[in-house]
Amino acid sequence: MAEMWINMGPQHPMTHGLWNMRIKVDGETITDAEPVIGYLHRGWEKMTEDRRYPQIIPMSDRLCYGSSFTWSHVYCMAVEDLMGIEVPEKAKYIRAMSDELQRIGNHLMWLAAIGPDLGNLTIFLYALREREMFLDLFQSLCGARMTYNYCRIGGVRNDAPPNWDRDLVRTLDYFEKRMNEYEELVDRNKVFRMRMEDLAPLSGKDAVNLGITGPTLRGSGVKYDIRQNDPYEIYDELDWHMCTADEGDTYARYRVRMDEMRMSVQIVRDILKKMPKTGPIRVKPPRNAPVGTGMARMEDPRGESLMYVIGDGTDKPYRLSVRSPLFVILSASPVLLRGNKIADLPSILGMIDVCMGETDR
Amino acid sequence: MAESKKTNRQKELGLTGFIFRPMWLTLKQTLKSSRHRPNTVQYPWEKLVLPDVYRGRPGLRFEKCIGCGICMRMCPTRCIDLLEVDDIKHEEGKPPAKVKRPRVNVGRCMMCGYCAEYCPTDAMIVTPEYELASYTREEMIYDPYKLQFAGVPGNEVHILEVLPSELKKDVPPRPHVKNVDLPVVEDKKCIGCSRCAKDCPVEAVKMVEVGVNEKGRPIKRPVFDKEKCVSCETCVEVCPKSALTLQEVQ
Amino acid sequence: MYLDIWQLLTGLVHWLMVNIIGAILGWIGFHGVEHWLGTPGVLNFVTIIVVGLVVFIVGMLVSITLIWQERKELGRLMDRRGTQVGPIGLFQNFADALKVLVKEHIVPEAADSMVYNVAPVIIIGVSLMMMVTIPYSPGFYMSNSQLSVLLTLALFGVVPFAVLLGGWASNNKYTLIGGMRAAAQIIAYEVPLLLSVVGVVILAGSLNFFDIVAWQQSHVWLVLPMIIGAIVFTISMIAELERVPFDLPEAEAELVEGWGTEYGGMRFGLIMMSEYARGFIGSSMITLLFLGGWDMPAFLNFIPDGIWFLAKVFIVFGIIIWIRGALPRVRTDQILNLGWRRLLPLAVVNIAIAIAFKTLGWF
Amino acid sequence: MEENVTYTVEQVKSKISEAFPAAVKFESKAKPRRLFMTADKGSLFNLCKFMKDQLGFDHCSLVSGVDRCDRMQVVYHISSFSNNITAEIVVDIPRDNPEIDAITPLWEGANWHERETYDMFGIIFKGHPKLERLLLPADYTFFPMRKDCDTGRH
Repeated sequence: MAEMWINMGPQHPMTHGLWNMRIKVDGETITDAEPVIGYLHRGWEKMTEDRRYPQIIPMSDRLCYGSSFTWSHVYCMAVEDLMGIEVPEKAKYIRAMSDELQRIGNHLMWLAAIGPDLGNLTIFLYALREREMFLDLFQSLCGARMTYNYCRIGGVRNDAPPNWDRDLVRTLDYFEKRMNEYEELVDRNKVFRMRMEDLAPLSGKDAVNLGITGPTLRGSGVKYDIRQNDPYEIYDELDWHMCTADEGDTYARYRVRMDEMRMSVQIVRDILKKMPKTGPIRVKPPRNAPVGTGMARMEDPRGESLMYVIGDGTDKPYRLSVRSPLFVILSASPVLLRGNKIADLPSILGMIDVCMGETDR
Repeated sequence: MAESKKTNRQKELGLTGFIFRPMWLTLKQTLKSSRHRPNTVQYPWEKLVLPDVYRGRPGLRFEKCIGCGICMRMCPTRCIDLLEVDDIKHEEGKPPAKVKRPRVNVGRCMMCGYCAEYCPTDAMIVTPEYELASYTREEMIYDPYKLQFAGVPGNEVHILEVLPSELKKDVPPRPHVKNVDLPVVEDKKCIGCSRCAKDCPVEAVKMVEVGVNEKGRPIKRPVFDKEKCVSCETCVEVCPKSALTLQEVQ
Repeated sequence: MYLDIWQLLTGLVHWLMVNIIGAILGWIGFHGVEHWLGTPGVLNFVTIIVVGLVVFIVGMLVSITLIWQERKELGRLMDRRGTQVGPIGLFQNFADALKVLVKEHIVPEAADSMVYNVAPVIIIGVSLMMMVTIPYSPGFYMSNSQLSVLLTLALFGVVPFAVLLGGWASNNKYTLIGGMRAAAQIIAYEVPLLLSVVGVVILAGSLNFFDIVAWQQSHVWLVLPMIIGAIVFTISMIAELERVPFDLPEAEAELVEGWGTEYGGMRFGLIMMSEYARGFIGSSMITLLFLGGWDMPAFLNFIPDGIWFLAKVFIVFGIIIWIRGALPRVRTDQILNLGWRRLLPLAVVNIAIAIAFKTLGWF
Repeated sequence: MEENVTYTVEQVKSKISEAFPAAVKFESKAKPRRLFMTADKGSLFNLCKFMKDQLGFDHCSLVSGVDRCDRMQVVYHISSFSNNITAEIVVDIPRDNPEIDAITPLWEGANWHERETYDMFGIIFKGHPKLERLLLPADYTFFPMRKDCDTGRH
């Protein structure tokens, strides 16, 4: 068969979101690939130039449906950096806790998505079933299930509801049992292992040069986690360690994410222990930001997210620039794809957890 | 190195891990979900139990609202506008007074809850109503009467915050830190038209004579009552000469 | 205990033709026609058509029930409810059929329209033709050919050819890759499928389903001596049926709907229907060859043979569904590796075991 | 990059000012693990090369453009995995001729960021392997993130 270009997308079961992966195939083997994005471009950065600082928080929630809290969190941190606000101690703990819950939720969404990618719907429903519990937790915390609008400049929206600790501990206990089930279903499954092992290997050096961050980078054996290397809230005081894997193949990326879910459970338990019971949770931010710049970076579930704010003395930002982790990882996807089979395309791209909302912005 | 890793992985898999572990797991799940009810919720017939804080469409308590327009200005999607409507309560025989109340385009609303959060009188609340589909777009525009919702105390959203300077002083957080954002008048631009005093929803603006001009007419300047002001920006918007700005006054 | 459908229907047809239609025609004035209607040639012809209709209807009903079973069982596997239209979801298939019936027939402009139209006809026709060879009980069957096993397997081999035709004629890159995958897969799996049957044939000494079942009734279910063959046959049969984990030709994650991407409306409905018809045939082949067909313990003799056979078919199909729920899809190169490197040697080993049993005279 | 050599912010500052005494100016802002500097247009590529090869800055986080109405700015956020420092380099470029050297040859991860900046601001990165429209359709003639872009008209 001669070589031909195939459009995987923009409307295709493989694409999580609206984008197009053009691949050149020789028979079943991918010889070249080219991602085409921009179908979901909403002009987010231009839109923020016409909104007040608090009004951008719900918008930054909508950067990604899967990890909305972390996006509003990084936005708030950037603006706090610009305004020079210190966040109350309790709010820091609540933010870190929500971050970790969001990380679990997002990784569960990813776990759900790789099931149909690899051809098994069961894991999809199992993972979404447990994600529901975390959505319920967020719902009792802030009243919304997906776009939380919970983080505020200078703190968080409200305190945790009564019985929060009890519900959370119960959910985590149950979830840890369920984690074992996923590992039975995926790790102990010969076919899953056949599909994932030794697939699309990426060395640590290449990964660093390509700008890949997050679990994909840690799957290649690079020990870099912004929570540890550039700690932002109270992560330097918590009892946790970084999860890495050395092999750099798809299965290693899978393992890193699964380990991160367990680690997030441990972090949340630690936070519950150390969190102050009372105290302010929110500082009133100034209405007008000073002239200057603010920058914040944090460990999104998918990688390093960074926001850069320029204030010009009014209550609207002069310029807000976003670094989305997937924007960079997608630019590196041809390197991952070359030489693999068509059938591996969904699993490789599923393993980097594609979300187009934050990529196109 | 890589070889030893691979054998480790094989060992992990073990003999039982061929395909029987996942099959055993799914069999267990089948038995479980056949004996109990499955996990799914039969949506139109069964519904999830929602907490009081659930953010559905915004609701309005008509009597509490003062028509300040903070909700309109804080709305990120600009789906709220103020509408002059008849007051609900009026004495018999008299025509009802005209009051300003918010109207919400629920089709554009993104349920962020800012209107309830920033409302100085807790007149706007979040409601647990989320089934908002309708056949026309006009039905999605909720006028102030349709927007009314009695609500329970849990539907109110309170801001509990402290000032940055009070962070280390162990001051208890309190709702709506007032007296911080106040309108500041620029003396040269002000023409003393007293529009701000007329339009202020909480009557926090008083016009004070500060002297007379060369024609002998009194020069009036607005003075803002710190206690009453809710920092709603109405005066800033109506000022014909843009003499007012909202600034932090410490 | 079984119902002899041929005897019953021959009598019924004779009574209808001679006593009812013949009498009516005679009363109208066509004298002598009832004699012609009573001749064995005409009676046999009509009886064959009637029996075929009955077998076809029963087969389609079973296939529809298999769709329902798959939906319900997969639902429970995944902790959800499955279909819910009508009482315990039984009407879902009819609703679906109604939906696809009212859809428009769309032929892609660039498609080779003749081949495009013929390919589903071949698939559906062949799938239904396979029902001819399958006996439900000693009395409920359509044909009793001496080579019925071989005939069924040969018909199985026709389908991927039509899949390749359809995939090529749709003039779509996804369908083309899907068709090619179907061709590669069938070459890899047809061989172990046939070889694993050889063991059964050696032991039972016949290529006729009735003889094989009769042998199992008198000796032992073939799944016990031929356990390797049974496993190889089941795996190959799943690959033949193009079901998860071997549903590469229609891998929906990467190839949209695989070779059937361009088929819509009732064509899609019938293709799906014929897939389940083949699922029924495959499960019944496993039942007949390895699980003793309608053989049953003596104390359960009051259950009719046909019911017993269908119960086994449903259990076998349930296991296939269960595998679908637990496993993901295998990659193209891995599926070929599995077929050529694992299953083929195992099938040969199975033949050697069968020969050993036969020469040692254990059976 | 040598292994196990880490620098503090002060050391990085002194090294850079040694190598680029005139071109690089440091800002007075001081935050832990942050480095703020401005560079001029010509020396940017050499500065980046120096930072990558000598100081272990091996990750380009973000390249973003800013339209300051009288001039354009390109802001680079470059972070180091070994030093845990994030450097912010601001480069001014003239508005009527927005050209700058691409850093994609150094860090592959800056590829799409530079394309996006070109897409939104019209800043031309010399030496970029494929400088085309990324998010917007290829036939657009305007650059939407510039402050003088009339968004209502388009």
